[in-house]
Amino acid sequence: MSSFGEPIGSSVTAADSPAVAEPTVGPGPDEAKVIRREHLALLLRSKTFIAGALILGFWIVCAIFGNLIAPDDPLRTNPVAALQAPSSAHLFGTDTLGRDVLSRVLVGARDILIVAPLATLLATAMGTLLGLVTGYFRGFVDDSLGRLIDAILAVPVVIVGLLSMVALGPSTVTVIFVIAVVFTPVIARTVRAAVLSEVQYEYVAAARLRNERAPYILFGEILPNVMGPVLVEFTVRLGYAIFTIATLSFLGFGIQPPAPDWGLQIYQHYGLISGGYWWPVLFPALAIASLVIGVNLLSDGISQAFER
Amino acid sequence: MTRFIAKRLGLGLITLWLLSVLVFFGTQVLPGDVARRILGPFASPSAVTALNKQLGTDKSVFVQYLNWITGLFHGDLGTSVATRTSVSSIVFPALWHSAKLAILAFIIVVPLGILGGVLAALYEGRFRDRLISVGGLSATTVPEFVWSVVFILVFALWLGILPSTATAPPGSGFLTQIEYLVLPALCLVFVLFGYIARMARAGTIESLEADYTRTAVIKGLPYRTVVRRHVLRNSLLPTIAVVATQAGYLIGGLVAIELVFNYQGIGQVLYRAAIQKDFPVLQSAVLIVGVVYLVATLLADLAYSLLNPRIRFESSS
Amino acid sequence: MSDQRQRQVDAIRRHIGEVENDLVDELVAGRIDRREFLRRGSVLGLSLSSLGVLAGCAAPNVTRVSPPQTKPPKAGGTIRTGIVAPAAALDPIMISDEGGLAVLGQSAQYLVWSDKNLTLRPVLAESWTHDHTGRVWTFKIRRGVSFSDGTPMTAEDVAATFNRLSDPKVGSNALSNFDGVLSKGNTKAIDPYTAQFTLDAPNGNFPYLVSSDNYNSVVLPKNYDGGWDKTFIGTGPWKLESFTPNQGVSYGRNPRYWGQPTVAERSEVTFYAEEQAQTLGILGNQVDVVAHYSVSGGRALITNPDVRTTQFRSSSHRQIHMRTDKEPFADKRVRQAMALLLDRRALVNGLLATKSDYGNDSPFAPVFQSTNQSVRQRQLNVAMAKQLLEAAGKGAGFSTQLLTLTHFELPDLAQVVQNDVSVAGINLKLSILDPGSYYGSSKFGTSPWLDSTMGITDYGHRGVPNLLLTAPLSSKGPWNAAHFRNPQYDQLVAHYVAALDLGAQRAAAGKIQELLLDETPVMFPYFYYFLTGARLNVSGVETTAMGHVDLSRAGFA
Amino acid sequence: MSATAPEPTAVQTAPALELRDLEVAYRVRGVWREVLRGVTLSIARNEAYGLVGESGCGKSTAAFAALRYLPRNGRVMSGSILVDGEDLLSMNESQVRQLRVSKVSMVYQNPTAALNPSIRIGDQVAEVYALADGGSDGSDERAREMLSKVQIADPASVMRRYPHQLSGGMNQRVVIAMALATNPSLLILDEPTTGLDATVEGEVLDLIKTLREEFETSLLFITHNLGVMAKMCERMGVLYAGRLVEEGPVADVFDRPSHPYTVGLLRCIPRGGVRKDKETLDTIPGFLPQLGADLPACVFADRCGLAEDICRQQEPPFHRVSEGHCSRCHFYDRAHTLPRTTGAPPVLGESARQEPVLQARGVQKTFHQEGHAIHALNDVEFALKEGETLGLVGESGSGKTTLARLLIGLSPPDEGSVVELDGAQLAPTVSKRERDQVRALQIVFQNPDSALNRRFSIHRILGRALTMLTGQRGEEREEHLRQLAHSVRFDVRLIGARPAQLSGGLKQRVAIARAFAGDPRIVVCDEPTSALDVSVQAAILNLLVELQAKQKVAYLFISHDLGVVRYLSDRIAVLYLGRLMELGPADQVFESPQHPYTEALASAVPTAEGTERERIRLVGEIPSAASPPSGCVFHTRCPRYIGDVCKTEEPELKEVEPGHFWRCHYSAEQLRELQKTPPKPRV
Repeated sequence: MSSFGEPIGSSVTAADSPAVAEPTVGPGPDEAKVIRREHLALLLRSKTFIAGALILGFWIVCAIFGNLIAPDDPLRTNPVAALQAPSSAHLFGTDTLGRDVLSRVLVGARDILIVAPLATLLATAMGTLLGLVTGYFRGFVDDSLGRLIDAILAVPVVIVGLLSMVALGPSTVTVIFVIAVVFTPVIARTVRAAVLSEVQYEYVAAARLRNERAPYILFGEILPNVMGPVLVEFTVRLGYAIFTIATLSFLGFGIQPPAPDWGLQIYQHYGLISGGYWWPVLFPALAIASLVIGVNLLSDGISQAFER
Repeated sequence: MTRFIAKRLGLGLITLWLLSVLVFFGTQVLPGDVARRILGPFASPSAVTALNKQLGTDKSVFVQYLNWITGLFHGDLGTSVATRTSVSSIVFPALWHSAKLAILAFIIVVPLGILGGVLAALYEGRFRDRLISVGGLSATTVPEFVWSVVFILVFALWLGILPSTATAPPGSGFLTQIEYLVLPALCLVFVLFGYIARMARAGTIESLEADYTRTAVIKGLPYRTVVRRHVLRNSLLPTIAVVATQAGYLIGGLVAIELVFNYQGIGQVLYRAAIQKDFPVLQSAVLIVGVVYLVATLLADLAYSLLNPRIRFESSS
Repeated sequence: MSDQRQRQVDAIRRHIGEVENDLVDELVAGRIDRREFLRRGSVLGLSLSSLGVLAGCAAPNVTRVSPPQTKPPKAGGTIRTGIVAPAAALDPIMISDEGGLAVLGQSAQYLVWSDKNLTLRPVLAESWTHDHTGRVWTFKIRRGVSFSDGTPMTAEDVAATFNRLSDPKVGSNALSNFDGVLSKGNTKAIDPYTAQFTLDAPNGNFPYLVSSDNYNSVVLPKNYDGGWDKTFIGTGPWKLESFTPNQGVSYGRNPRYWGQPTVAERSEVTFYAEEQAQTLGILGNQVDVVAHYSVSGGRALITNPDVRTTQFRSSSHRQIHMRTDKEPFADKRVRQAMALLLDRRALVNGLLATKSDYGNDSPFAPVFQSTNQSVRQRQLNVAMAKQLLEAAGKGAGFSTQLLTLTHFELPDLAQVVQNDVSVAGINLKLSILDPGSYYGSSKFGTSPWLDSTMGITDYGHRGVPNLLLTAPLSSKGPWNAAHFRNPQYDQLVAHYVAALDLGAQRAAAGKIQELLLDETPVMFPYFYYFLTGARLNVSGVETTAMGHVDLSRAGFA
Repeated sequence: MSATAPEPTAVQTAPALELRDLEVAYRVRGVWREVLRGVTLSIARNEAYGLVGESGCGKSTAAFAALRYLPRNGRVMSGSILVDGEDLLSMNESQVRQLRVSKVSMVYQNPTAALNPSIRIGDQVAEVYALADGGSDGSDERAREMLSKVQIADPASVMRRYPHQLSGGMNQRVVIAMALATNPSLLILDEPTTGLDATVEGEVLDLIKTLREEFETSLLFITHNLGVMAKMCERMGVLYAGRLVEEGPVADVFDRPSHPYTVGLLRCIPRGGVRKDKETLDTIPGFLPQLGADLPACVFADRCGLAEDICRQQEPPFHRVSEGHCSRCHFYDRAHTLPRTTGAPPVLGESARQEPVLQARGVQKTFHQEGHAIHALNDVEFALKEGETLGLVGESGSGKTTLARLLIGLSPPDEGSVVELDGAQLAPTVSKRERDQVRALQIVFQNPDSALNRRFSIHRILGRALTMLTGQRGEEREEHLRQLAHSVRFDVRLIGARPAQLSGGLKQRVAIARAFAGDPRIVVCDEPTSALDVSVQAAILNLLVELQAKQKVAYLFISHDLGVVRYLSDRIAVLYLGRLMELGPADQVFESPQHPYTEALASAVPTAEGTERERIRLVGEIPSAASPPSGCVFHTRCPRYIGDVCKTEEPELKEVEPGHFWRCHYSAEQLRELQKTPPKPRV
């Protein structure tokens, strides 16, 4: 109610009030391109973005051309040559089955870089849908769905993952599904908040005043305006997805052998570090860390650019 | 105020009920036969059927659900089919273990996180900010087991200054227990820091840009005073809520850490229960974790509204 | 040999039965070495004293095995032992896992102890004899033994214990051992210190079934009715101090113990959910002993200077079954080819770091004395494998699923197998389940384990091959995942089980081994050693391949 | 009024504030954009200096520069700022702080946001004293005094409260108290009353006036409202595009504006009770230049009707028009001859049909919050004839907007309320209404930024509206769309642009076009111009009139600006606490006799002529709609309060003159008599 009250009045001097000033742009359709170009320029000037892009880029290359880059077949076991320390022959040493760790780390990027984005994308799609609906139709729908979301959120991610993996049997598809299920509520929350502030805007009322049906208002009118938060949320979630997938693999419920998945490699070898066999653990660990950090730098850069 | 609490409690209960349904029927789809799981693959079928009857795991799902719920109302969490001991005797000690770890971690990370977040906010966009927020976020999203493994490698095995497991020998004193918990707690600190810092940062930036901060500056208050008196007061409120929501993760989300450090926390209980198809433990444990989470968030909301006059008075007037 | 000695020998030989005399002849003839003589003799119930005398007539060329010389440990102290956490309730009747039996063995005891060389030592039984058919076995029960609660132990308790275990209604875990051997009510207490077993069929190896090898058979009070994990009642050297589920047990000396008091003052047993954690535990000096570790989880210990590893052969192994009734393995040539593609050398030296014997695709592990050594060992032979596949019309290779479970090195083994067979264009798709899902109901039709085309299953140690010959391979075997139906085989197995003297057993074994090599329903890649780790200052720990750990003589240097 | 304030005598000491060639720029998306382009002005002691100008002209920037408090992306490029003769730019941080403590302070709009939500009022005020004299203990005491100085009835209790518990007006008093606490030599007021209700605004302005005389403070008063300016200041400056284009004594400037821009501004606002049928409002062609845009030598040349080549080639000097009155225009002497941009008013022929298009009877609206009911609207009734404009005035909480939303069907009225379109009862919510009913009844919202989907092109916004309301498709629709754009004077070439790329005026035109897409019979205008600059406002008002003339559309025109309402409306309805207080022909409502509330309302409005009648003070705050006063809801504040009768019984809405209704116990005659003299203030 309050938001429809008396003139907010701030708009009168909005243009030169000291919170970061925006120009009142005069007419000229090409201005849109200009703004977009300026955004891009800003992105390219942000060091964090560049750094993130480079790291992520590297892993993407590995994911695609891994088998070409890899000095060795990441799957070829050679038990006799097990656990050889890093040497010129094997820069990162070999694992318990005598496989080349370097090759496995390089190729290992593939699974996670397929699974994580897919899962996050799915989660973002479902979460956005849920967020739109709960944010727009308040009342019963919102309440009941809200409760459900709470219920899901009340269980730690790993546990939900664990249960579903045990229930559905470990497989890449399951991983994607699980991550999606687990992240949907979180994203839904963010989107819902964004939607709540959108419906305050009168363009929504205006849409109703020309007899628009709810679906159009949701997807046609509101959705485009909450894409910003959604994008940022996606990049952030991507980081967490990698986190969760790795954890599931580490618990033996994620990506399955013989896939050279990083979390899996750590799971299979972390008991060995005590025996001085640190290489089959450390390198995958570093790989995960670098990828995650890369993604975060990227998302940070993006959100910076759009905040400005 | 009381209205508010009552409302939140009511909602909490509904959520709990939903959770119980989710959990129960969720666990029912887990494959594998309970008695078979207990007796092992090579036990004779007759033995298995006998045990299933004895455990009541041959009844229909709904009957089992009702039994479970009625049990809960009588404070009976059920009996572990794996260890044949009462679930409470397994879950509550584990809960206490996890709590100890969580508390230690909190004591370290909350001040650190807030400090970091506020610093980042004050230097928004500069290097320090990027360092803290990106570094923090990364530390957060690097899986905790990666940290655990690295820390054990360094502190327990190379330097040999800290124990590699978290369970202190029975009857050991307070300090010894702390000593054993330091490493896992450290992992948690790494995992939580970025998260809390991020929130503190957001809140601080928001109130730094608020009009009332401008007023304070224009009053001529020294910058420190402005930050201390006017900014933090408002900016740290949201952080409280966030910290609380982490309780859920801390109690039960730590499977990996607890496994690596062989710590008998609720996380490991859940993990083993899942592996062993120990439904009673699994269901009750998950539910309890849920309760912890909801209570924590409720408390957070209360604290939030108590510290925040806007809510305090609106609900009272 | 001196006349006086010769007289003793004759005196003994006059009292002992036919089978025993054959054994002595074999020894004299040098057909068996002294160690095997002792082992067999113990089974047949010859007293250790007379065995010692008779052993004297062994052929001079036989080398004597001398036990490793370590100076005895000092009394006192608390010995801290890490074991794999018991998977289920601590109920002697139900226990089915290593962790469980390890705990069981601390405070409870068996009639007979089967040591790591599979030699039987009397514990609660002082001696035992059998009739000429080998159907009726009579055990003399030790006097002056009482349970930890003070009640004296008699043959009554023994009888009650075994009738309980063989009662299908109780559904004990030992049923599979007694199935077709001992039925409910056939164990009687003739007098307070004599217990008699009347078997369903003759069985030359029966004493193993009342030994620690049949780990559920600890003697419990006749009125026992559940709740063991409250009391840990038994006749053993240790007495329960405190027990925390999922965490551990601590013991003190049992003041009523009939034998020598324990060396160490106290004993703390810690449960580890993950072998990895256990390894870190001993390296981080959280425990002094790890009762049992695997190469996959404890590789770090093998090379670690602070830890002494003791090892001995066991019959623990992995079975890689192939559905004989289904493509692509219906043709035995394909199965042979698979077995020929396995690089066992790489497995033993790499995967198991040489801590293992070679498997020869039959349950006859080198550790069993009945195993027929004359059967040739199957070797890696890719060329022949390809020919066989060619002949079977699978020259182009094929693709199928390989199922296994997350358990020790099994996933690794699966990956190696996958890799080994790939050279013949065979593409195995791995599917790795958690144990619960893998075994499912353990009934045909509702168990991935028993229904899979190809799968890898873990089999624990057994003192005698009997169960391993029947359950997984005989036509009616409950664990016959290979769906192997071969009347000839069933017949041979029956002969083997009935055979009382070693010669006959070896002969039967030979035939079985040859048949299995030809049919290859199941691949037995290796029988791995039992490894125990202890910190250098600890000695006197005795473990068995079954997973028992006897800490009564363990202490610090 | 200028008589009351001391005439700026020859400055004996340094001026309170002096800006010299001040140039300030903001860095936006990596580019430095000029906001102030060499502003020079000086404010003598005890002088009230006003700064007018439209959005983006740099008013506030100048103000904040005077405190050396620029946004993170702002920077002083050149020039100097002197406060009491001290150079602000050469000071170090602590000196600046001292200056803020003792010499300069500031009050700006949206007071509730300006106070810290989680600190008690008392502490926030006391803080200032604690600061001024190193945390002395008496600060609470002095805070209380100060609060009573700003005419807060019960300072003690207010001090214990939090900002969100006080009304906007009350908070503004607190802010002012804080600002004046340390008796500064310069007080900067940046739109201090924007967003406050008329009556409250009047009070605050009076307060400021009295206080500044008491404290002998110089004022820098920034506003876009010329009326306020006339009321408050002696001298004024007109800012345009970061340039001071005219400066002089307020009276002079208003009488003899000597810069085309000033002339334009003054012509834009409806003054002296002009009506839409008498004359059109003049407008200023073109757009406000955007921040940091390249401008000709004379920054106004592009929009100036008098501009010649010289204006673009050489920058006009600051010509002296008269004593202290200067203009930066080559043709300052004939600035007033600036040609009008708009022609004669359109002919608004009386509609033939007498029966109303829209008929509202017994309209009720009740909100339920945390249990207790709030009666936002109470038995409201009116009729709207074809082609007529009904002005709806009232303060916040009076229910104006609620009524609007309810009519167009965004929120349903209570049971029993009657809203008829052409005699047919309308469904409570829009989704249940016929398409023809929906298209017949449209709205223009206050804030086009909020009302237009910022992601869509204008083409899509209007196109969609046409499709939905008229069902047109394809070329037919395109054709109609072009007509529509043309009818609201929207350049078709901009049809592809997005709202963010358009100026506020253009956006509002689009919003209007959208409302007219389905040839509506009635358009509800909810504060359609209050977010716009005066020059733009004029254009929009003209447009509305023009459209009405063309299409015989009826307006329900909601505004808090009585001037605008009066200009546009045929009849006026006055709402107070959800009740219709007065309803009648525009002129009658504005002339005596009028309802006491209307009387007070009207008297509170400052007019550009500065010749306002004695303002009637309303005591206390607007009661909350949750617990309205008994009897006549206005009795608690009524300046013509009779006695218990007002407390006990609620007056009927009675027809006092033909077509003129009000809700008061007085008769027309009684009030006509009374209103010859201003009421004596109630206590």
